[in-house]
Amino acid sequence: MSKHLVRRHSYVARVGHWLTVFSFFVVTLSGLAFFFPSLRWLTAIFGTPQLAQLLHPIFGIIMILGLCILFVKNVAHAILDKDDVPWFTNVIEILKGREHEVVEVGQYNAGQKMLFWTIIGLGAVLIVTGIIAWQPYFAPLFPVSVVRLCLVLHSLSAIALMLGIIVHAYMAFWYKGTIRGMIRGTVTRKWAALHHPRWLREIEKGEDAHSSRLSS
Amino acid sequence: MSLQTQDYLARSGTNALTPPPRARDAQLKVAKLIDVSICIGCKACQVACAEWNDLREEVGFNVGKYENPLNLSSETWTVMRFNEIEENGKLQWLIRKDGCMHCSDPGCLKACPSPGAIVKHANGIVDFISENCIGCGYCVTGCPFDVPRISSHDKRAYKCTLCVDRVSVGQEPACVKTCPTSAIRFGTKEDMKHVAEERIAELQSRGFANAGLYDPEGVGGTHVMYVLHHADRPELYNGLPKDPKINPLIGFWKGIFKPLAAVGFAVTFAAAALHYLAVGPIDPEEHDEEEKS
Amino acid sequence: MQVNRRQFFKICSGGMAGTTLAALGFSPSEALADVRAYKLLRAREVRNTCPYCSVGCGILMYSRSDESGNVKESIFHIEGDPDHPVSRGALCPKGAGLVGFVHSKDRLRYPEVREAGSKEWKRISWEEALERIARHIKEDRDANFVETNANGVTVNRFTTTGMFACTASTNEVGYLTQKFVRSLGMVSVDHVARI
Amino acid sequence: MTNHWVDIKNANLIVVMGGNAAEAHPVGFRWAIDAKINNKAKILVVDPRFTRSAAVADEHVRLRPGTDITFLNGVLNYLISNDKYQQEYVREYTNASFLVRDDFDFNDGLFSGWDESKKQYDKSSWNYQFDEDGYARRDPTLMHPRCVWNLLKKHVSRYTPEMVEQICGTPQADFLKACEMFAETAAPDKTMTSLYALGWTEHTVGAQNIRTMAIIQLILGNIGMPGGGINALRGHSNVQGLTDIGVMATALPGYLGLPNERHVDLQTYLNMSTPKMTGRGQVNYWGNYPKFFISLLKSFYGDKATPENEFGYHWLPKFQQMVDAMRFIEMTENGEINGFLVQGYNVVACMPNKHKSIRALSKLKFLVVIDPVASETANFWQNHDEFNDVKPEEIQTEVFNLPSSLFAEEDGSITNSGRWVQWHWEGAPPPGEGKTDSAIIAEIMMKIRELYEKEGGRLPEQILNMAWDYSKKKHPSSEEIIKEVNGKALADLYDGNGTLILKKGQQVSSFAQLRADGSTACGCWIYAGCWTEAGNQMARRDTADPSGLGNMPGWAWAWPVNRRILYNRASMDRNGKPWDPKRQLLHWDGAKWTGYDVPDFTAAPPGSEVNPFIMQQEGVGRLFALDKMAEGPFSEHYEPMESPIGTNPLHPNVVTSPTVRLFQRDAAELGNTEKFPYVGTTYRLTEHFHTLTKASELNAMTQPEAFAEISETLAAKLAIKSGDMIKVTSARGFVKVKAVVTKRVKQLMVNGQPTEVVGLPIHWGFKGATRKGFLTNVLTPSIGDSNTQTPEFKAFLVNVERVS
Repeated sequence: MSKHLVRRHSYVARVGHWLTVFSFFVVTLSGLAFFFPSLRWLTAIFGTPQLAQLLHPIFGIIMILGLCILFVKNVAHAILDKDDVPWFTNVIEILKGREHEVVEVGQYNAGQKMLFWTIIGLGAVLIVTGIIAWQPYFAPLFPVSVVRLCLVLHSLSAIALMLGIIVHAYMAFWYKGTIRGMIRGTVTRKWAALHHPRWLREIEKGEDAHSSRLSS
Repeated sequence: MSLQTQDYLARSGTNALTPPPRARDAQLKVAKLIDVSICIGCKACQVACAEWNDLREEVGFNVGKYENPLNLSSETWTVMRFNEIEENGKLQWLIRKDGCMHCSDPGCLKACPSPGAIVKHANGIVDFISENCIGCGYCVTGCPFDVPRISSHDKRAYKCTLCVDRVSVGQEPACVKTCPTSAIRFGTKEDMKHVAEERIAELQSRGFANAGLYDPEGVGGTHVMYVLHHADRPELYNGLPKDPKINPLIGFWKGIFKPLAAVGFAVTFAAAALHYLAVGPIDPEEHDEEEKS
Repeated sequence: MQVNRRQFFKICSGGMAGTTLAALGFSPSEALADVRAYKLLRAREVRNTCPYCSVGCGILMYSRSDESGNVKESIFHIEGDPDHPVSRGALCPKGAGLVGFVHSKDRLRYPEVREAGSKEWKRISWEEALERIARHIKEDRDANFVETNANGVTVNRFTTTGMFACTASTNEVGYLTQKFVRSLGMVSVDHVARI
Repeated sequence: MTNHWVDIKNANLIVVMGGNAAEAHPVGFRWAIDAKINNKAKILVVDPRFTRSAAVADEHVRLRPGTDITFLNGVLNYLISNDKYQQEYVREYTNASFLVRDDFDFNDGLFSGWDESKKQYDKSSWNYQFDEDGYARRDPTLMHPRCVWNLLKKHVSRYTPEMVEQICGTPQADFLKACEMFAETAAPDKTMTSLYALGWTEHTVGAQNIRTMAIIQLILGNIGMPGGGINALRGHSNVQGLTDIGVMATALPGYLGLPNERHVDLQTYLNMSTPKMTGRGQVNYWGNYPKFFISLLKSFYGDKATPENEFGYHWLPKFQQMVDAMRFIEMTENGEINGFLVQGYNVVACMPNKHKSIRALSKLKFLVVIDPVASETANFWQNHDEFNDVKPEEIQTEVFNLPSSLFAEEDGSITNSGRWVQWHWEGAPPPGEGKTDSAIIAEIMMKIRELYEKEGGRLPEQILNMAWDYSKKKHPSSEEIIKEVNGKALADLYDGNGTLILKKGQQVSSFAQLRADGSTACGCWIYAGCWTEAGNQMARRDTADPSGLGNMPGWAWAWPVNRRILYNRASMDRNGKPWDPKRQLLHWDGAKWTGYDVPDFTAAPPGSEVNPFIMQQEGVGRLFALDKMAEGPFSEHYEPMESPIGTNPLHPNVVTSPTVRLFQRDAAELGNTEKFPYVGTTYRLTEHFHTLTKASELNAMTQPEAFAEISETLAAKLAIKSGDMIKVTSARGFVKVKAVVTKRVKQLMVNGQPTEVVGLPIHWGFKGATRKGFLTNVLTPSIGDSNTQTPEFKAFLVNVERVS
């Protein structure tokens, strides 16, 4: 491992992430067009609105597959524990950009963990409600009242997810150096030391053990 | 295909701020009146509907009742529903022609996300413009009468058009014309209400004290109305809803939720922007330098 | 008065559609684009009587073509005749589905024979069919004709070939059939009225 | 129908019994609904099942299939004993006052004259007492013990409400409610119409069912009245026309009879066929029989018919016994028939006991089927598993299938139930190589002629002398044929005053112009007037209704002479005052009767002794049928041949009709309650027309598969749920159908025992667009009415099992 860089995301995790991102954009654009008819023009990227309707659930499933990968890869690190308590108590300071001063974050901070569970939760709701409301294949199998509830829940969760993703993307944008981690898989040690010092220490501990093993 | 005409009173997926051109609304409202008390359930309306509209449902099976086709479908726009009730030793065979009610406040139109896929004509007819339909099925969930059906072949929504192609050249709908016992009538809504009054008076004189007109307020009235001998209990007629309304969930979904969501997006974006302006980026490189300095 | 109604109908469906459209809530030029095109506009309209029950409802049959020489006409729509005093345009489900009967998949299209003991139909020409049928009838008549009975009364009959007639066919076909059977001396004759 | 469809709107009570008008004639039934809405009429449905007619009726009363006479005689008993009849009408216009021979009697189920060894009646005692001039004796006071009225009263007195309940299973309260409804129309200004169909005719006592209602209608004064009458709702679109044209074993056009062996020559035939006047000063219109018959012979044989050769009389076949449909099938099964031509008649589906029909057809040498669609009859030799379990290789019948036109592909006229003869026009040619029916008949005819001309044979002149003067001999046009049917003058015709009525060659305008001397030709006298010098009357389309009573005299043409309501003179009293001023059809204008309908009368002025029923020898309606019926002059309840009670509570020694038509072989195929405990009955549904509409996908969609209707009690007993497959068996065979468990069929208490009815619609088979299924007529017995030989389709015994 390089002197400046540490590996943060495996290849599989990155593929999972970008697969999710891509399909999220596709379903979001079509979904938004279904939700806000004034945005009907968004469906033009699929060719026709009918194609958008056809592809929306399919990309939805792809997005859920991506999410599954992310879930498997990250679930172990996403459990909230007592080390996360200070993060909550200092959330204002964190928003002011002084996270590194007030908490010592591990692999993920509490906000990321919460976002993780939110996305997973909303994803689960979306896939279940989406399948139930999927015309003309599954919806006719359910009572109209169930389908109706599912459609409303689906749009509620979708909006919530979009808002969550906006926050997520903004955070990535705000913490410079984050995005390259998801593209190239590595982050700078500086970045890690700043945002995830506890995690960096653990990594470095591992590296030391590794190199001492090598040297011995 | 024109998407707008001056004769649409409402058009799905169309912003209230930019309604369809609708100056020509000083028009006679049409209505179909179905008098179940003289309906013999012969299914002539079903056949005439299929014939005129060139629909062919698959030949099905008998499942122990008279209904066939068993339910509405993309190829069956109207079905007779039969119900046997026995009260005080008197048997009644209640038969109701089921199909689109052409609501004045159509739940399907409200739920539809596709601009111009569902329109309400100035004469009251609610029609699906299939060209614009995307097959999402939202109309199915918006309808208080469980009428629209999505075709599994072409994935578009279908229902009774009130034979808009016939009405538009001055003819009556096919089912109305064919009805052997005049149980289905057609005319202006005012006239049909008047016909209904006479029928109700006649039914009351025959001992049906609760005879009445079914023109439910909850959906703003309908352009397909029923004369019922038991208007106090419409559910006897194979589950005709007593007080149909567009489900509040639809109201929320297509009503307040949309601006709320829009505001949500705006607020989120604004918050992010303002936050960025206030706090600025956190760049590990700069940080390093800051610390160094 | 029939002419009046027919003229009115043609006018309605054709040139003056606009008036009606406006009255019933459509603006002509644009609304037509949004509703299905009216399919009877220039179809040939022919009057007939429903062939099922004996109410005798009037029907209007619509066929494609203006009877020009190059077209084989085909009926594509049938609905009630509003002038008819009994039916006033109404048709029951049987009558409303008449076009399905006209175009039934079970319609016969050419003469066929099923030979004795065979398991299938064989297409034959009209000439062959008529030839064989006439021969059968003649042979049977010549073999079994009775000129006089035991008492010497002239009876001129033959019972061994019979005919059942159709009650959906016209009076004219009925009369022709009556002449046909009696001219052969046939007495084994009946029609569906008995049933 | 004595009246017609639109006229139903004038009724005050519509009795739907022996039929199911809403279901079988929905558009005709619109006028019943019209009466209900606009005339405050009531609808009474008397039916074993709660039908679609019952769904919109004011009252529905149940009875057991096959017990209509009991019910109606019960009604008669009620009306007579409660003085609910129209007295003046009964006295003046019926034979109530006529005295019946002293040796006429009815005893323990049998009328006088029964010959047990011959199993038939000597009907000589079933007649009036005649005076020295040959006219029937009368007692207008109706006091004489031998007058028809008192005999009728006595005959029906046994039909008490208790007896009705015992035999019909109709609760007394329901029965009395119905009686009260009937009774209301005894008022002169109230009418009842009777709408019946095959629910009455398809019984062993079918004709007597109708007679019983006719008696009721006569005593209520409802015959000849707008909104009244006895109205047969004929089954098929032109069953009326084909009957008028007489395409039947022993008939000729216009209800003339085919000569039989006793009619050794023309004069004998005419003498025996022309009825004698039995009432002083009456019309006895059938006295004109020779005019009609000679005109027919002139139509048949043209110039070849001369006075010298008795107008070709001997070219007509003379029958020995009536070979009607049922006897024909029986004879075919016996191997007595070699050839069979079937024109649009689905024999296998329509005749009772389908297995018998298949056995019969299998014995034929050749079968010719002329049909627009593939029928079970043409395909009877095909194996369709249990639906048609035959071995084709064993069937030696040569079968021809000739494609014919259907209604849309021909010009011509058909006659509706109200006797309206309506013209229709061709809209397209038949598909493929199809030909019109008339072309097919004509081509076969021409082929046979060719053979006889070339080769000779037995009596070729019978064939060659039949007039065939059509411009296209192989394709006679409908216009030419119907003009021939209408008839024309063969010489200049003058009336009694020497005024020229018609020039030679002109179309006659009425049967009154026909002559017995060979100077007129007419193919069917009652159709005279349908195509006159003024043109095609059947194509008229004037919808004007000057009377407001719905007669529409300018629409098409009704036989006879465009008369819309038969016996319309009876709508007024003897002095010409209408029984109900709101329903005045005719009035006397000082010289003749005139008005909104063509008078069914002569020019006899008001107050004359001429009675209104001018076709009758005595001019009145017959409560007592003389010798016209096989079972007796009054109607009597006889159990169906397969009776669920096995006895007749009225006379246990005579359970079933003594005169019933039953062949020996078929008697062996009758069942009893031990094996077949339930009453089966067959019927039509509104979605289908017999087995025709199953060829149409549009109709197949609406009732795709065979079913049977059973009561909730029977379903519970046999553990059957709606939608289960059940097996219905009779002594003739079995069918498997879906079960429809319904409240509309109910258990009845008959003769003290619970009786279940199994309803069996008839519309499916092994051909067509519907689900493949059994022909319901597998189950029905081959038994006929003794007057009409119509098979019993409405009451027989079955068993029901669930098919697991």
